[in-house]
Amino acid sequence: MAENKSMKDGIKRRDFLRVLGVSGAGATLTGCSTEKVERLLPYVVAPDDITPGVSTWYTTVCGGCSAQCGMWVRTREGRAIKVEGNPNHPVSEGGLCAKGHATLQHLYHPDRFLGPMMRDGSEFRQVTWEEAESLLAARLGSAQNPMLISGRMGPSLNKLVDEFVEGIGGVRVSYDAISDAPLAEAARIVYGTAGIPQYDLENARFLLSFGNDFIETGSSPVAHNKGLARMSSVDAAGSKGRFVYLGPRLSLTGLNADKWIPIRPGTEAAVALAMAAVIAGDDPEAAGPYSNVLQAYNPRVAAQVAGVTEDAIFELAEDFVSEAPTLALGPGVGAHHRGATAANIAVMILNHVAGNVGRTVLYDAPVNGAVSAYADIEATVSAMASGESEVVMVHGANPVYSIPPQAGFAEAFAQVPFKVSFASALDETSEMADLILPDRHFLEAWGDSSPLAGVIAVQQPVMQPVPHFESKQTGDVLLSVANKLSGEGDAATFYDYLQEHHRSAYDEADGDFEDAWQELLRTGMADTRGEEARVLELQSPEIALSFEVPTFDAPGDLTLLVHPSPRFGAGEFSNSPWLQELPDPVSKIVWHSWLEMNPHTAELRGIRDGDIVTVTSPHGSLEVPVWLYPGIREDVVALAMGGGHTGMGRYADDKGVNALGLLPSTSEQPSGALVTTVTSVTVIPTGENRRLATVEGSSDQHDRLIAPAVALADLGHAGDDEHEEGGHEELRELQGVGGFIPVPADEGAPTAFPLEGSRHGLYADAQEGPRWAMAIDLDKCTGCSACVTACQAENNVPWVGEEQVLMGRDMNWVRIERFYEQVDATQAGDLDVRFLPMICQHCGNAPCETVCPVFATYHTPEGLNAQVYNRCVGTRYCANNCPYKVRVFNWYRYTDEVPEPLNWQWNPDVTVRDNGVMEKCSFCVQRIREVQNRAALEGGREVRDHEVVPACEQSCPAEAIVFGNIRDPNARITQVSSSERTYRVLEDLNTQPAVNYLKKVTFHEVASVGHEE
Amino acid sequence: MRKHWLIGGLASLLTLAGLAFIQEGPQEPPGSEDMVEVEYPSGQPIAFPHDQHAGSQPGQNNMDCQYCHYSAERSVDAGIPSVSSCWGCHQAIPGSNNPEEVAKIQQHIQSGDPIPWVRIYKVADHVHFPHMRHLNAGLECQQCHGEVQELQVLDSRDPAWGGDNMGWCVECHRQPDDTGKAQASTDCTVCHY
Amino acid sequence: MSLVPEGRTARGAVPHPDVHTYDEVNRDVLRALETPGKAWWALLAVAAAGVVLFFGAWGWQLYKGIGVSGLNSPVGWGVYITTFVFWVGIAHSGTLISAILFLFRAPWRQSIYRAAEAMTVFAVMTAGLFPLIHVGRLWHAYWLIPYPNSRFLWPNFKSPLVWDVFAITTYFTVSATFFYLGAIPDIAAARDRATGLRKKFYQVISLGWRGTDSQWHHFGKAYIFLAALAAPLVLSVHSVVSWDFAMTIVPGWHATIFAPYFVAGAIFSGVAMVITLVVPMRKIFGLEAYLTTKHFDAMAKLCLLTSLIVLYAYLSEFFLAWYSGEEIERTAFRNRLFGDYWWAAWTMLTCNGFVPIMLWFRRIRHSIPALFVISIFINIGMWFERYVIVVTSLHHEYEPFAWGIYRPSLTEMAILVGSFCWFGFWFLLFTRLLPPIAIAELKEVLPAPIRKKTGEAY
Amino acid sequence: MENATGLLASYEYLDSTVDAIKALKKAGFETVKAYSPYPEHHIEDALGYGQSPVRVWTLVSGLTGTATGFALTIWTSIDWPLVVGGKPIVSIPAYIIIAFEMTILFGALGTIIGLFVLSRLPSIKPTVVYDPEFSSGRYGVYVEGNHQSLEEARQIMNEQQPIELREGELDD
Repeated sequence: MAENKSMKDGIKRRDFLRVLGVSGAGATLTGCSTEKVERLLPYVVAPDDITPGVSTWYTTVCGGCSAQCGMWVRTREGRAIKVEGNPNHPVSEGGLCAKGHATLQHLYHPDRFLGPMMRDGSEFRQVTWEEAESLLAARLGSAQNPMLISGRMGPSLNKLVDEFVEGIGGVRVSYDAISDAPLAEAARIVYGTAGIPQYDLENARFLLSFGNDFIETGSSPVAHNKGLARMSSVDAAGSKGRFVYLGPRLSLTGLNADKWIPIRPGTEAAVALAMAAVIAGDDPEAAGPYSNVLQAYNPRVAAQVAGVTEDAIFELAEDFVSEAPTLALGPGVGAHHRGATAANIAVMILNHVAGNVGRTVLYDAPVNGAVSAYADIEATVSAMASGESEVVMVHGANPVYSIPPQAGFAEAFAQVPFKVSFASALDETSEMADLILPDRHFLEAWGDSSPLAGVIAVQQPVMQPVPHFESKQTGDVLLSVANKLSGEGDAATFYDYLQEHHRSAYDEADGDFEDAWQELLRTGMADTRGEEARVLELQSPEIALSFEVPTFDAPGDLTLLVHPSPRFGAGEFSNSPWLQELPDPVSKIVWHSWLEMNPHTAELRGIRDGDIVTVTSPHGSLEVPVWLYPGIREDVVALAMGGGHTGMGRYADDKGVNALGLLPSTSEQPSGALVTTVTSVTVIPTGENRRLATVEGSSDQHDRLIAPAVALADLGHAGDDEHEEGGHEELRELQGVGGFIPVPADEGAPTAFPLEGSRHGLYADAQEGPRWAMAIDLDKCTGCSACVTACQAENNVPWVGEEQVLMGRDMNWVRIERFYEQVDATQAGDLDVRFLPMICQHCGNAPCETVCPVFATYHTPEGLNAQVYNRCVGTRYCANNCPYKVRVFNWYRYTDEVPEPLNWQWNPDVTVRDNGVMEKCSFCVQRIREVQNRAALEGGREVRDHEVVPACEQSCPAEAIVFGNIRDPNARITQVSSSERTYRVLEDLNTQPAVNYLKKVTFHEVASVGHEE
Repeated sequence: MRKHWLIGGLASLLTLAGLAFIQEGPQEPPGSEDMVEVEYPSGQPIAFPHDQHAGSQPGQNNMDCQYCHYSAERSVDAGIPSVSSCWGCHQAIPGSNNPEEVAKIQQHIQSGDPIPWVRIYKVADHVHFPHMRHLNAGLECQQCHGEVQELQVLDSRDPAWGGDNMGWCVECHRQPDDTGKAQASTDCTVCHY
Repeated sequence: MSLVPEGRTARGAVPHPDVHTYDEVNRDVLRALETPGKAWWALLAVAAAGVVLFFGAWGWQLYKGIGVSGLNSPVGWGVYITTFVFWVGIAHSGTLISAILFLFRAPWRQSIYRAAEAMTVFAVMTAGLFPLIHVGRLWHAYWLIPYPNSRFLWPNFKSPLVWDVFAITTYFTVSATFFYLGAIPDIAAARDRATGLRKKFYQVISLGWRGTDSQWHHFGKAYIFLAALAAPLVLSVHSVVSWDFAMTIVPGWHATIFAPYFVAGAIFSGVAMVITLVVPMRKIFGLEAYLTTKHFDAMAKLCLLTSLIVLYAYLSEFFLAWYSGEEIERTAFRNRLFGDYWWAAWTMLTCNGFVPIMLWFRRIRHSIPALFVISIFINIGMWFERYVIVVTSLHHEYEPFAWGIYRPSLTEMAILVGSFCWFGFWFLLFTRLLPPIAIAELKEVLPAPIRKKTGEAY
Repeated sequence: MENATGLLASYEYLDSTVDAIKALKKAGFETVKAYSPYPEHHIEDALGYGQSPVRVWTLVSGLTGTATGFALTIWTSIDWPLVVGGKPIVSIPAYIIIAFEMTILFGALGTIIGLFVLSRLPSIKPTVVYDPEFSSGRYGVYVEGNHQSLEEARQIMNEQQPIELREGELDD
């Protein structure tokens, strides 16, 4: 990586190249520029920290969600072109999710506001910041109880906003579309602590999730994803943590479980308490003040309530003690029903009696997640409707969209005389505003974050504001407005305010603040957490608790689950074409919404895949196509949030449906969170059918050696393959060509046929060169799809839109395949779903190479399967002959569709492909070259192991991907590839791929792949 | 009589076979649409004399190329001098030959607009040319760009420059080094990715 | 010495008993070149319209991108390649009839081979366009041709596509030459009858042929050698085309049987196409005396034979898929019969395997309307055979998660229809400009006029 | 008509033609030319033709094609060696196909060139010593000689009752 820059008054020094001629950024394959003369525009004053053509990296904090992962941002000529996880950051440890990558598109989004806007009739009129601020000041000066509705923000801004609201004598309402309030409330009731407990998934050996989708939503998806992967992967001792999922529907998290207990919605409390009761046995004090609660629960009752067998619960309870350390997670943001807090309390009691508090459940550094109460918003609605608040300001939230229409927020908001929005881009709320003061994107602005108590991270601007948009950081706006109100002299900048905030908190004993500040900017965060793990005491609840199964609004024979989307959250990410075209990790559908329904249920009602149905709840009705999903209970249907935008922009509007339309405006008691699993629905076919825009061909492996697994019991028994899929001989490099072949177990193995090619041509010179190879551990891969978007961002992979995907033309270089082996929604049992990231296998015997008539694809001496775009004629012969189907074709000049300034994100090191050429994964050859160039400049040293990191490996939160030079015996890739679980997809074809997969490890026996019957 | 015909015929056959090996002239690379086609020196916003700056003749300043093209040794891009670096010297030096041109620099410094230089040397957009690797390998700028220091006006039609022709690059990469191997890789992905 | 020449058949065996003198041959055949009837003009108009459609659609595709087709991943080849192979196949019977039957001295060849050769030439002209139509970047397609260039780059001679380039161009050159050479004496005949501008035209293209002994002498030899070269070429070309598929690892493509299988199929479809073309030609130009049931009977038998070979190929493919025990192979062929494209497979089997069985019956072989209908069935069937091979094999390949569906687009259909018009256009011009039946060769099998009724028997 | 050097007779019957030619040959006429509407080998026999040299053209050009095919494929592979599918840089089996096609192509073109060269084609310009009927039904015999020998020829030709007999001069 290039050096991390730090800067004092960074903004001035981050000048940038107005036109990118110098770097040839956004280079196109056949430079079809319309102007005859190409201009080179140099800097007027050259910034001393930017070298044209050399990347500069900055640390900052991801503003995507409440997890606040640390980021490294790669900039070229002053443009941010790629975001990556900060390896030093305690939360993300280098990983980043798909949403995180997509924040880049919001930075350059053409739907951002060009500048401050004032309502002029039905239109908006752009005004100067001076006008806008004066206007706001004026209105605030006279307004009766102004209100500020705000989403999540960093500590400094938070403090400033509080002071500001206090200054104008207004009220502040904080609102998070997705909130962990029930969990926080439960923690407060049970332990009297504030904030969300931290979970140590990594060290748990037995993990229980009561409908908690922790790797996709919730307080910290990336960290939890990493934790789960580490926990569930086989360690040196050959042991592996076990993960059981209890819930009506398998979310992405659920799909990664080893066992699924499909309990009825809302019965988590019963099961958890029954387990606790079993564990507590006849010890009356085990559950302290809650012991009496446990009396009322036993597996028999729970089993009846939850619709599972009594034994299943007993077994769980026993394992939960025997397989310590264990960890149970209560219902998360995806499963908020009317008893969510109670359920979380029940799970806390379970953890407590199992002695997990202080071991896997930590309250030392609570997570500062999103915990606002929906109840507050309900209050504001009435306030607005009554017209008593004359000015309402909205920051970092889109309540008009993300609140059930039932709440009547939009109507009430319309009543407000003067509505102010700080949104940087159009959304349903700002659409209604009278004044828009576009905030900066977090990559252009100063800020800070505290993901965990005791951890401080600074969000620094990595570039000048995108010149298309006259945005201004809300902090600065508030300061100058406050200034106008008080009539004092010049306002301080928010940067000063921020720094002051940290200086005041800083203990000079630890050295000079300036140095500390520089260090903070360089590393991106400061960690002052204590070491000791506290064991807390249960407190007796100050309110009456009911653990009964919550009620669901009738009528309707199917319970409706409305859950945040792994791609869009509650809809704040919907306007990103990357995410729209990212196949949903569960359904593999893009661009539109779908209703998940169990195949049996569908069969009974004569519903087929893609049938459009009318879903009707007591609160609303909408039409949506059905997707048949074996991973959902027969009495449940599910809809994801994030669809059906009406005023968010070109990529979000009219894509799918807004599930909130079916929900009542009800808040859970006592936490006050919005309940999403709350109503039953009727589902009636409209008779119409549509093809689902899915990238899934078949979810069945058809007995092919694609994603095999090995039973844990069979590990270490190399040789006897009886319980095992495929062979797992020791790996040996295929001489010269970069493929890998097993040492022959019998005659006729590939080694019996050494490749001629290895003795010819460039290979003859390159025998000593590197051989690039990759290993992907399917036991770690959770299918989260972060790599897909990372790759798209790094390699200028275009998006093609719903129509093209329907034609089977999606362009992603990484295809996360999802195969069902064993999914049974009718009873508790083993769960076996295989995820497999399929990329170009860079075969040693690549079938695609031979057939290309013009050598546009061939094998490089470094073992890459090269694709030379400018040589490609477009016969598509290579794609036909690729058994892995990883080659994608530019059917049109898709990149022409990319509007300014979204194309500013393009990676100048990667050619933008033209109409009519083939493309595919290149192992990020541009990164290989970058590192090799650097090594050459540094005295021609060797390239170090782990110095070349492809975008997918860098991004992978699960650390499933390893890349390197297999020639180097000490390289990680060589170590990993020599695992007994290593195999190559479809290796019978003797394509000898350079990508080695490591088999998934299951607890149950797995049938072996039968190539002959 | 017949023999005579026979010989004639064979000759024609051989010419037929020979036809296949007629050398084809260097052809325009893709992207050559944006090669510059303007008459000099009026094409450039400022009549910048390279010889005056870099030339070694008496009265010329014999400056090092990389004084202005500052990133050539550490970056893929050679770098175009910022207006301020021009001004750094020209504040003091009004320019003996044509001060009115030098005066333009001041205007740009004041207005803050970059100087819209016209690009002369351009390789196709799908070619990645790392300047630093070539300088590092001991190449002189002149080997590709010609005797710039002797030219008042640069011209992509300079015989030394062949950046619009892949064969020109390959010729050099192919040259055997002392071990007899090609001195630079001719693997496609060295430049094309 | 016996003066009965070999190659001269006894009167009885001559397939056209109602033709007697040399003069009437000239008269009847050359009549076709005179004022055309309404039918001909009507057909030409249709064809011309189709040609416009053809290039219109192609232009549209060039403007928008290959995306206007229905192609996708995994189905990278569709109607275009299907039609390419179809036309290459059509091209085969022509040279087969003229070259191989010539070498074997088949008596029924003379009246047909001119039309058949013309068909060959135009079919190759049509087929040759499709690789160009289907590439993503037509403007770079010339990179497949080996020519010294400033990049020092050459095509990949290991790629079957490059073999194709060589095979198709060679085939076109040779068959066109062969066609023209055989026509020269007849053009001379036309010249000697024509007047005015037409005479000028024929004068030039007849190259001043006079039918002198030395010309006939060398002509005969050259013709035999060309035939001898063309015969293996015919067999090689479609083998090479079949290797486009057989050389890959795609289940359903990767089969050793492909070369003979394709060649047989090519002859099958080619002969059927000859029937389809000759029947109306015979009517329009009143050549019934020259194209008799004997000719049709012979062609029908050839169809029958090749159809049996093709059917055998189908069955052996299915059998081997089952017998191999290779699950992926089996799935591919199960999918062929019962998968998404079952209708294509069954059309193929019906038209190519079952319908021709009727040709066992002499009555059907001798009923020209019946043959015409059957030949059309065969043409359809053979197009679908290629569609089945190309599309069904690709859409369900090794990687189940990447399975997909392909739906041809309107553009592709327009180009498919247009290609028939493009072909028809040239064929119609041919029937008006060149003697549609080989005059000179026909005379070879007519009894020579003899004055002496006594003495040596001729 | 004093210094005419050629006689052209057109016959209706094959045997008359053949007999006329034989007689003329017997009478020692050097240049006897025959016209026929189709390749009539009786006439060739009568004129005593041997093997046509076209075959040499075919052979030589065919072999040239083979050589060219192999040379092109092998040399270009070595000129810039790129490994595809782990196959040898020079994969002879694949190149055989190219060589084969080149053989046929060159062979065919060589044959045609040979034919044109040998039978003096094309020669567009018309000549008096030709009868359009030759391309239809009649045979022709043309003989050259000096004044009195032509008288002899005239007799011999008349014996076979020509449809027409006229003097003329072949221009080549």
